[in-house]
Amino acid sequence: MTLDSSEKLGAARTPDGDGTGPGGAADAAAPPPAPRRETAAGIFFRKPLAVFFLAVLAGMVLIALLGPVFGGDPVATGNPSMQPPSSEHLLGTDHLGRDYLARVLHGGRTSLFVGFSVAALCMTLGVVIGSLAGFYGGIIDIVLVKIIEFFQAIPGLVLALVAAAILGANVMVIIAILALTMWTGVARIMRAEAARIAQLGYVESSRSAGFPRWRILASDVLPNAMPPVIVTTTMTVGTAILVESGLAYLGIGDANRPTWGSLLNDAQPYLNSAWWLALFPGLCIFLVVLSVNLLGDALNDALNPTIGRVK
Amino acid sequence: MRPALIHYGRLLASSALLLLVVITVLFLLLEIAPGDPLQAMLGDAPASEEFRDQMVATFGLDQPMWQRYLTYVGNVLTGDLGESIVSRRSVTELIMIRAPYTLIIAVIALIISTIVCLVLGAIAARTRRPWLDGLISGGSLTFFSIPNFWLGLMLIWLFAVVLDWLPASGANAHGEPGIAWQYMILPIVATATSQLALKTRVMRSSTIEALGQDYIDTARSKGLSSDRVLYRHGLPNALLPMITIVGLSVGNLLAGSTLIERVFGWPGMGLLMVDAINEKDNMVVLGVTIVMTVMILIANILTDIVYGLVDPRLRARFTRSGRSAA
Amino acid sequence: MTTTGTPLLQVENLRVHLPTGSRTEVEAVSSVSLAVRRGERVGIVGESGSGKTVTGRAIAGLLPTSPRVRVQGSIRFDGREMVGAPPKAWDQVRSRTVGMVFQDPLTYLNPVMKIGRQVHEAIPPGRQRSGENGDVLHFLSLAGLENVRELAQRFPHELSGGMRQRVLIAIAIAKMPDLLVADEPTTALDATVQQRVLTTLDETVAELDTSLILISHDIAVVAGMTDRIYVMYAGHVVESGRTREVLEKPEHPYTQALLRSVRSLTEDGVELYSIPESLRASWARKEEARAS
Amino acid sequence: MLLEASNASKTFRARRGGTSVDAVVNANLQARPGDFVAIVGESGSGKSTLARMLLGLIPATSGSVALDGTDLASMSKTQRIRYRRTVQAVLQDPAGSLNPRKTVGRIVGEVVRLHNIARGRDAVVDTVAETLELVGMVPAASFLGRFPHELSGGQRQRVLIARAIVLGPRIIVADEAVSALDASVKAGVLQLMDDLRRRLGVGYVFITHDLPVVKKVAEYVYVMKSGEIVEEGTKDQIFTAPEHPYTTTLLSAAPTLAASYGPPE
Repeated sequence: MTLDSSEKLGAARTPDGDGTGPGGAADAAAPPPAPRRETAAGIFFRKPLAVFFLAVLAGMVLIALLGPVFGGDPVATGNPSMQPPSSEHLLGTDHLGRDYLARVLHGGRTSLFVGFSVAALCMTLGVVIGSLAGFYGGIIDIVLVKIIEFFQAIPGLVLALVAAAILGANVMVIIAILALTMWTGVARIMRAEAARIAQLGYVESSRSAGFPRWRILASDVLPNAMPPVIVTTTMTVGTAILVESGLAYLGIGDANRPTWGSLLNDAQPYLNSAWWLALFPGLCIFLVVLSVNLLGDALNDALNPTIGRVK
Repeated sequence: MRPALIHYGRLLASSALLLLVVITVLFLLLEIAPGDPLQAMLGDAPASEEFRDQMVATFGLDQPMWQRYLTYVGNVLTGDLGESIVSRRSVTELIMIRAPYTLIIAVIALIISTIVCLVLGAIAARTRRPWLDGLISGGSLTFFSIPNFWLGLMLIWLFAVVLDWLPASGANAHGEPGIAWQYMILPIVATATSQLALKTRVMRSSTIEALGQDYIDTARSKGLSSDRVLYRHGLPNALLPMITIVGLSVGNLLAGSTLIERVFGWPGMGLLMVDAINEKDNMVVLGVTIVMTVMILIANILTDIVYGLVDPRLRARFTRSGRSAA
Repeated sequence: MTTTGTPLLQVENLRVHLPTGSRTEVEAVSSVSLAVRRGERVGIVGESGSGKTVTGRAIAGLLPTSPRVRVQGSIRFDGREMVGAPPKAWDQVRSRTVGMVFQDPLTYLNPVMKIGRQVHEAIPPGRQRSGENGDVLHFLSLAGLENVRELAQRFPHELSGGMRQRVLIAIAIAKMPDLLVADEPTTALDATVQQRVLTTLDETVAELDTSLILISHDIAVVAGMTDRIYVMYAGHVVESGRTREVLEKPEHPYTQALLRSVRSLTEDGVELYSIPESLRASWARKEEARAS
Repeated sequence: MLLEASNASKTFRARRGGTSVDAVVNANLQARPGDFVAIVGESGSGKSTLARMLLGLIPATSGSVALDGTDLASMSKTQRIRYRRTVQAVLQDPAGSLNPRKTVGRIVGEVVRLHNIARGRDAVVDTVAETLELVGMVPAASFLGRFPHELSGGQRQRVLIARAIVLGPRIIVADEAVSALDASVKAGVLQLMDDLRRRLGVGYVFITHDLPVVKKVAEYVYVMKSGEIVEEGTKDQIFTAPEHPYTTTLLSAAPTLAASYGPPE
């Protein structure tokens, strides 16, 4: 067993003193405030892996944003075709003689854009619907939960595929479809957290103090519900990039904006002769998704310190 | 037994409703889709008005939308998924031919990944050797992050191109019907790996969670060895959430089959769907989606039944309601 | 503690550090010495945070198994040193010598295992007979439960809180331990149920001639059940002695103050009394100095 | 001023086919400023549900909760705001009655702002500090910036009381407000509550399962069992001549220090 049970032992607390006393004795005599909690950031930045992959992710985003400016023209065809990586073309060239580094850089732009946009949409949708359902309860909860359950029970990925295939060809449409099929994860967690917090004393205290519901939701419920939501959202970035690349690999996507997935689609016929065409885009997807997931794990440890604290 | 009947009755009814909604969504998607199936079918070949009209009549494209919808729903419910606009064959028949290919990969991958994930997850959760937990957790996170179709491509490159040990594509030599075992290995490995990665992560955290519960202290207080505590108390409780995860993974498996079958040219439902998408053979796309939906819904129902049988808290609600003490 | 021969349990200078974060830790128990003779009933009282629960868990070998939990000092059963003993030795002690009754009857039973099996498991392998059922039913009835034959086939969620607490007692006594450690065994129960469970505990311990360590924040509960009492404050034992003597003539100022505040809550005509912070601080300093 | 529950009942509908639960059945109760009224009962007796009805947190299924004859259910918005200021809550702390992300200063201050007790940053801080000192958190300045986890249990309970009395309520509904505290801390908080009653004339509806405490502080007692008030009376009546058998059981079950030294028998 590797779990920390000191929490539940409950005895690792400081003496439960009372804050009174003659004159100014209260402060001096108050128990040393419970061993100051480590900050989430402190826990996070102490993990070398987390910091390393945060840097990798930041680097990838930066390159995707700036790279195309320096990386050359992804559609210029003047080079010899099917060249393996060399000093001139770091990632080689493709069957039309286009510089592959430029193409990979360009592809990353769209992949990352899709990943982050989908995650942002999922978070918005999930937080709104989940918090309304969990906090207000009653009929609102019943209806919204039915909606969440429906979106969960439908074969989301298959439908995303069909919908993208039928409506496809536009990044925005793909983002919308992916968000629609992936938001339930955040919503479910948000709902559970909001429902849990709604039962807590401080929400009842705020209610009996006369605060309006929306205010309690915004100031008491949401801030305390955010940690697991942030972790899930982070993971969603990775999943969205994976799914988008899968769609693009199947040829579903914006033909004008090649992504890592569509590069892999183009590369398959040349697996025999040009390994680099299939290797590098996939490696990029892998690195970004791995970074995002590791980040999510590290955030989870940092924000949710009861699990895995003692290893 | 009545509460159980009511429960499963509800479950069946809501599954049926869900299926109807999916069919409707699909149908509407087709209606608002840009592009015209007739045009796609005819391609760029010049066609006489007569021939066009004949096609329209054959496929009912001239009827109003609601009528086509009702006809389609009626047909689907009787097992008729329509006719492929490209090959002119019955969609049901096409799927019947392809489904076994998909199912064999899915079932084998499901079994392998489930068994291995239980072992790995439990080991990672309880080992006292940090490197072993690190290896398993790190490995599962790594494979969880690899796109499975890219993994497939890399497997082909390594085992078919570089090493030349296994065939790269297809289910049998020279496209003959039937399956030769060598052809199954890579698709199964690619499918099972990503499944395994996800499930191992869940198994690890659910074992850790179970081992952190208070009743583990009770078990320890009995003087049971740590192995017995794990096997008798930790794992049985950790396995409950795994039932849900395994059930949910069927959806992933089927959706993922489109990618894997495209990579390996594996002639299953997924590849049928991918080809149909490219050819705008919409009846086939709809048909495959509906069949996959039905399979996923069946998996959900089975999951629910298994869970109800295994978790005494649910079982008791169904069979011994009212017996619980005050 | 002036007794001839080796006591059943002898704890000397027990000190326990528990991790509170990935780098921080707290000294939950600073200095605890206590002894329990065969057949004796001993109480540990203290406020929350006094270290009484951690002490009880350390004695039952049930502290978290993390390597960052540090136990120093000495815990001896019949003279056998257990601090630093290998897990196997602890398994043996837990399977025969010491049983534990926990506070929260809801979470301390395995939700997916039948009651009968959970009790049966607690009977040491050597003593398990082929007709396992007989023993299980015996211990269940000993713990004051009725309809035990049917009860053994049930799952924990089908039982009330009081019944669950009795099942926990049955599990703890099924090994016929030399020592039973009961940590706030009735705190989570309603007063009417609490009284019945305490009576059961009392009768069971008498029947099996088992020693008892009863840990509670509620002095009234401990007073009615024990021969001797240890008063804990901030990780230290500040006073010990025969229960009646300690309660009637407390010597340590903390015990005096604690009893005064308890009496002020339960007895008429006594003004409500809360221990001033300044006093607490001075005791903490004094105990610190005495221990080091 | 009179806070009154008349035949107030609360039925919780069970989800999906289960039987519904009558949490409170025809409860009649009266509380006035300066009174110390206690509701005693064991878990599941419906005492907390009754408390929430008195606070207007959940509506009564039938019957009414009224302040000076005005039914809570039919109050206008302004009447409701006045009700909130008149009837305040102090809830049990361990359930997390303080938002872990807010400082003491903010927790009390936001109530001050909401009800316009003081305007302007400095005025709000002053009001908060005064109130903290009133509940014995001295010097107040040292507590303003602290988070709940940096306080002891007794201090947290005092912050809750400060948050309630800063509105100048006439009646405080306290649900198990001291149950989880150690004896000494419990005595301290009760002292404070009694002190506030004397100084400010606050009345209490004190909900608890802790009989000795009731005997110590209450003047009038309601005994609840399975949703019903089975007996009511002055403290002396209840403790010396209980009429309902359940009350007798409760009284005999409460362990007291004086009752016995050494093992029974």
